[in-house]
Amino acid sequence: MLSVEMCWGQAGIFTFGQAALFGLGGYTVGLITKNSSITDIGVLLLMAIVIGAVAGLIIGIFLFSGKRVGELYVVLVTLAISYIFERLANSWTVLGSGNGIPGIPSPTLFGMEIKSIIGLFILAFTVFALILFICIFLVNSQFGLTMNAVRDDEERAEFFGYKRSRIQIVVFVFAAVLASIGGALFAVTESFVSSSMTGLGLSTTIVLWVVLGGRGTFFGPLIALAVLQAVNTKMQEVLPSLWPILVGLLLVLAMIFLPKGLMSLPATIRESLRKKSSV
Amino acid sequence: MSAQIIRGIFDVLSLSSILILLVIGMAIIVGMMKVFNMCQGELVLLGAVTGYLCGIYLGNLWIGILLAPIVVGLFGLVLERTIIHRFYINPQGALLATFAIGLVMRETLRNRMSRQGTPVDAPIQGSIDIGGASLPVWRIVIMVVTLLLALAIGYVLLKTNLGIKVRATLDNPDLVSVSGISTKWMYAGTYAFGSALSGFAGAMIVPLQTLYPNLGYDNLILMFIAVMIGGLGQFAGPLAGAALIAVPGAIIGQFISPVTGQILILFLAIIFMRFRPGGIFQRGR
Amino acid sequence: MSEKYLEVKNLCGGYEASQVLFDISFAMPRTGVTAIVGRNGAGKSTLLQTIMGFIKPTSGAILHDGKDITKISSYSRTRLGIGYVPQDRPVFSDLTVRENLIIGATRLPKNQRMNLDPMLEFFPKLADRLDQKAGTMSGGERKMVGIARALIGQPSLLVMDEPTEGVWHGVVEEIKDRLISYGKNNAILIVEQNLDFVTAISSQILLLERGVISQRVTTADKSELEQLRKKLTV
Amino acid sequence: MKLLEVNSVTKKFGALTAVDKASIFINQNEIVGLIGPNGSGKSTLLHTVCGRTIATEGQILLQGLDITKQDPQDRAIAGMAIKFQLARIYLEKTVRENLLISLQAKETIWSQLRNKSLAKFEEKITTLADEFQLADYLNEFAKSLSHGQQQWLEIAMAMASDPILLLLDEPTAGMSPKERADTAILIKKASKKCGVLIVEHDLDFIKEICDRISVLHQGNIIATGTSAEIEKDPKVKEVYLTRV
Amino acid sequence: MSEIKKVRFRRSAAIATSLAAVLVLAACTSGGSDTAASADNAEPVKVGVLTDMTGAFGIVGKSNEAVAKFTINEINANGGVLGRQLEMVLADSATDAAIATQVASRLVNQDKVAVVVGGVASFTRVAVRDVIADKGNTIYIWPASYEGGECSTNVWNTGSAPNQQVDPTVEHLLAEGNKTFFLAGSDYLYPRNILARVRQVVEAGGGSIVGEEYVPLDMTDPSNLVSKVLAAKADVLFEVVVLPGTAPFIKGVVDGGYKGKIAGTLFDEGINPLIGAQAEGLIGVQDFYLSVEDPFTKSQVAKFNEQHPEAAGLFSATFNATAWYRSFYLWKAAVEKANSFDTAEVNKAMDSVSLKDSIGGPVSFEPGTKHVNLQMYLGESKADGSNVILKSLGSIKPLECK
Repeated sequence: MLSVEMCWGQAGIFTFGQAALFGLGGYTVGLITKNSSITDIGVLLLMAIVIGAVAGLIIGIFLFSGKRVGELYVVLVTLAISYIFERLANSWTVLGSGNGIPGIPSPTLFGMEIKSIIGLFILAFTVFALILFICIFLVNSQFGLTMNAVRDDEERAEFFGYKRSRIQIVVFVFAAVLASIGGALFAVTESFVSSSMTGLGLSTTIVLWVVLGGRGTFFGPLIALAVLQAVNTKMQEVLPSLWPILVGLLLVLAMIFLPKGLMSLPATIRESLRKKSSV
Repeated sequence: MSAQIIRGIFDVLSLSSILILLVIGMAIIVGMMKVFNMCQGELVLLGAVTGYLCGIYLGNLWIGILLAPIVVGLFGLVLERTIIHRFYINPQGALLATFAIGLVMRETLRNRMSRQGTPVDAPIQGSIDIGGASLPVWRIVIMVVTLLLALAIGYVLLKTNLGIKVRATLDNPDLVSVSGISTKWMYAGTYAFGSALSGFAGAMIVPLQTLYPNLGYDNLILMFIAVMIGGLGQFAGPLAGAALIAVPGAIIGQFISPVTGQILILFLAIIFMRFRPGGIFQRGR
Repeated sequence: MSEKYLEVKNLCGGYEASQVLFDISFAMPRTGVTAIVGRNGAGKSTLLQTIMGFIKPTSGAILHDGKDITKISSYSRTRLGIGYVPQDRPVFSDLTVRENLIIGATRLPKNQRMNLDPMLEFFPKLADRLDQKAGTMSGGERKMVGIARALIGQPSLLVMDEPTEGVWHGVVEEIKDRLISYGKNNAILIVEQNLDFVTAISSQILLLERGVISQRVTTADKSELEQLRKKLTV
Repeated sequence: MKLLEVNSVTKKFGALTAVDKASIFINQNEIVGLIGPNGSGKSTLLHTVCGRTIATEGQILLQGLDITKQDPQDRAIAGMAIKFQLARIYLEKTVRENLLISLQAKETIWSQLRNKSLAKFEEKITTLADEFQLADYLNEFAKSLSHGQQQWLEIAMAMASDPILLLLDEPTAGMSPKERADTAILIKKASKKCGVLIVEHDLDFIKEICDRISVLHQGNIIATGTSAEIEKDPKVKEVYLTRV
Repeated sequence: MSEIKKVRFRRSAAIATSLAAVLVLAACTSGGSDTAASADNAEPVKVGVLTDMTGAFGIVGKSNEAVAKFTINEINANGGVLGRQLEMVLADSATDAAIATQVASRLVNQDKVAVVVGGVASFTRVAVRDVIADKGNTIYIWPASYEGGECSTNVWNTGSAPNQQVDPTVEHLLAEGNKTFFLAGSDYLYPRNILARVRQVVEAGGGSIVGEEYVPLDMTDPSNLVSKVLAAKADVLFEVVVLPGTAPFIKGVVDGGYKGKIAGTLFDEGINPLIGAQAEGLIGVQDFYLSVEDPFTKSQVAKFNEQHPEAAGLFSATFNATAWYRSFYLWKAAVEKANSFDTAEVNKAMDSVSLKDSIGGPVSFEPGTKHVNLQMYLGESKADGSNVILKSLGSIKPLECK
């Protein structure tokens, strides 16, 4: 999720393909643990990072080097990549032909096995916090400004001498690495990977969080995530079949009335109040 | 052996005409209006549902096929006036909003269905024997109808007053409004027309498949790629784009596994689009 | 100036936050040419766009033939007989000249619509280029097609934004003649920077400075005219 | 060697020839004006110089280096800076951030990640802000600036990179006389460090500050010379000077 | 510190603070009711029912839920298990592996259910079984006909194994004199495993495979595949093309003039009506058809239809209705045999429990296999989608986990 926010919110690269990279990280861990006895979380994450970076680099170079491409093209290509990856995960025997790779062993850290739920939670949370810290640092660094410059006006940035394609590729690779780490963490905490975590469903869900939370803000999507997940679980019990419809309606309404996401809600309300009082 | 070749050729024609039929509506909405309409698949679905319901309650899919464009067209009209028109200035917003609309439509149908899918019988059943190959009549009907429809719409757009108005509106909306034409309703009408065509496609195609919630969504990526390959801003391009992915797809499918074939086609399409972002009929700009 | 065919009353407006027009009032008769001159950024185009209904005024009113049209849509204004030639993109570039003219004739009754002859008499040069796409023509030619497009709808009030801008000398003369003759029976409101052109065709000239009408000149009055010329060419 | 040489550049859009064999040049510390009615090809010519479009024919040399087909970013690195017609600044960013965006453009990503150049630029930002009367607004969002200030900010951003050639597309559009006069001073000052090419509608302004003027009409350069020479030219008179 | 840095630092501080708040919130929602007691004898025992109420398999979920309710109500009406009533806890796995693990973990860790029955798709089983059976140390019953190979600890399979369906079908076809087979399936694990079994049995029985093709899961227009099938002119088409491709595929083949037999593992009253008139003559083996004449089965199905009109017509073998029904009773039998709800004890007892009466016929765990001996029936579809039982095959042993 942070990955999409980095890509889209901060650098204006609208991608529907993060799930494929998420899946890639997950499957990397799945394959390694299945075919070797490596369970050290450090090694696994490192591998996920490397694979994610390579994939991100290939896609990034393909998308962003040379002439600018339309954002719709980026959307479509990333969509197609998600689709292709899901297809591969479903058919390829090495990847479990749709059943995924089950029974990923608990990760170890310096030879110690992390088995309890609490332990896994702490692990996931530590990595997450670390990544979040890096993201916040990045966004607040000079490079963060550079990303924003490219997002807000790609062409203008080029005229200042920014190497637009290089910047976009770097951001995309970084986002790919994040997604890949996410996938790897998912794999070790849930101890399985499967094709449903690579598909369009996840990609669009992530985009949904970012939209609802407010693109360009960091903790907007985080709040949207927390709220939606909490509500999600409850709602799926109460109104199982109506819930997806409600999510859709919510999104439509959000697009119409809160184009900048939840984070803009207070500002929007203030604005409308001011308008009312001035009339 | 010759029967096999005839079947092969028939498959290529049939698959292309089906994709073209699906894409016609999208060619108008995405291709000409440049609205990145993610609920196009659901418009097809709505057409299929209309056809099916007419088949059940009126006992005749023909009526469904006639009614589907009307129902879906009206739906499109309402959709445009209530939601879509807000997003002409914001393509990403349009994409997400239409995606959400599609989600709502799909899930609503899923909610209403009592089975995993519903078969719909074609109004004309049976097959014709040509050179030893038995070819389903309904597929032949679709081929003919697709061809006629594409020609008819091409004619309307190029030769009639209405077509000129539509093209003028999409070219320069302000100028149209100072020619005494309401751009608001031209946009709405064009969107409705694109919807109607998708609805029609849905009703035509559903007898070849089953009616199920993902009917349209499963075709969406291919439809989009067809439009992108064809190029935005025109009507004929997307149709050519549809042919360009369906024909090799169908041919490849006869020699290698359809799974590999489909992935291959997607890859080729992505690479093609990278190097010709303007589509097949790219102009020198 | 007895008759007020178009009347603008205390018009204020602009874009979003920035106000461009300040309390603009003027009126023009059923026939003859009224010109608005002024420097870049004075608000001339904004004024025309407000009159055409593309920009909503914040206050004030626009009356056409005595009827308030401030709140009606652009296309309804055109149906009332107000034609418009914008400054940018005066034609449909994807359409042929013929198709451009057909669109222009939309407001006419059906039986008159397809008759392009009067316009071809008006602009004989267009006759042999009817099937050329307007987008492939030069700037001046496009302007001409744009004017023809507006005129074919036989507007009783023609609003034009810089009709001679970027148009070659010879064509300017041609346009001038056409406008003079059209202005005999109809009202024309133009925004123009070519002062000679303006003087030749208009009966009144309004000077717009920073969103305010700062001077009203009757072309008949030579001294006023000279004063205006000086003001503008400093 | 001339700073900028544009040698018979032609730009066609389909059947339309926007610029037809136009040639101009600029010397070091010279201000050259490019005028002509709308649609005469001024903007297109400027775009072939800055790299927004690539010339169909002809050659563009910057300090003898052929940049005809280079990307905008390479031209920027070669020392070119531009102010667009409608100020294209980052409205959602503060004035300070805007200036920083311009200043750090050529830094490597790695050094940007380490915030290495921040301190170095701080001083420069202050100087620039003083020069362009923006010192009081450094922490304001660019969108809250007045129209004229936004234009200045963009010129300041262009100057931030110490360019050898400054391209200005209608720098005074929509400015008050006072602002216009100030702008003239700013541009004159800037020209001490680099060559300047100005595309402008406002003839008075051009006459006031330019060393040399080229007049463009329907894609052709119909005259080049000092303002006095231009004013005498009969062709120029015909197409331009009768206009306001 | 420069001005910019200061502003930015303040902003990050704000972000960090609010992040902490979010996490606290998350912790609150995930922690919570860990204290649920399971000791008191009078309290009902919670039973986890995990199925896809939403998503692609939502319709199967409706059937599963109804069968689960029906069965649990029946058990409760007859005094429950070891004198305790059963309380059903429904969890929606939403046709999504990731969601499935979440809800499964909730069933085990929060609701502390004694057993989890469920899963529609194999990927769900694979995703949840570690959470439930391994980490959660809870009995997990997988009530579905599937591709085979599930032998994990605490996991029990009550659906039919590949050999129970495939072997008798193929043997019947070979006995009829059919020699050549064409295999077609969707491209994922289940069809691949089933067709591998078909190949094995065909080749062992002297037949030959003349073609094998797989299509993408969501393929809606199978024209290419249809042409290949027609070109191959095999005596038998054995197909495992899943929805939504099933109906267009079979229609295409039949309309294209295919003369041979069509067999598959997914043909029964749940699926065949989707195919339309072209369903006539489809061959398959299931553990239940609506036309099964066994009196217990007949009365139970009638009762089910009466109590659950919303799911009437959804009671079919391909929706795993029978497997769901016997799952609860087999577990009940094991608990009563062990006289305990303890996982290890029940696990031990499960190995050899049997039911004299179950829908579809008697059923028992084949010791050491974690799979059940099932009564199987060879059925053939009529044009309206209903099935005629050609032959009652008696009890067939599962060939799994050996």
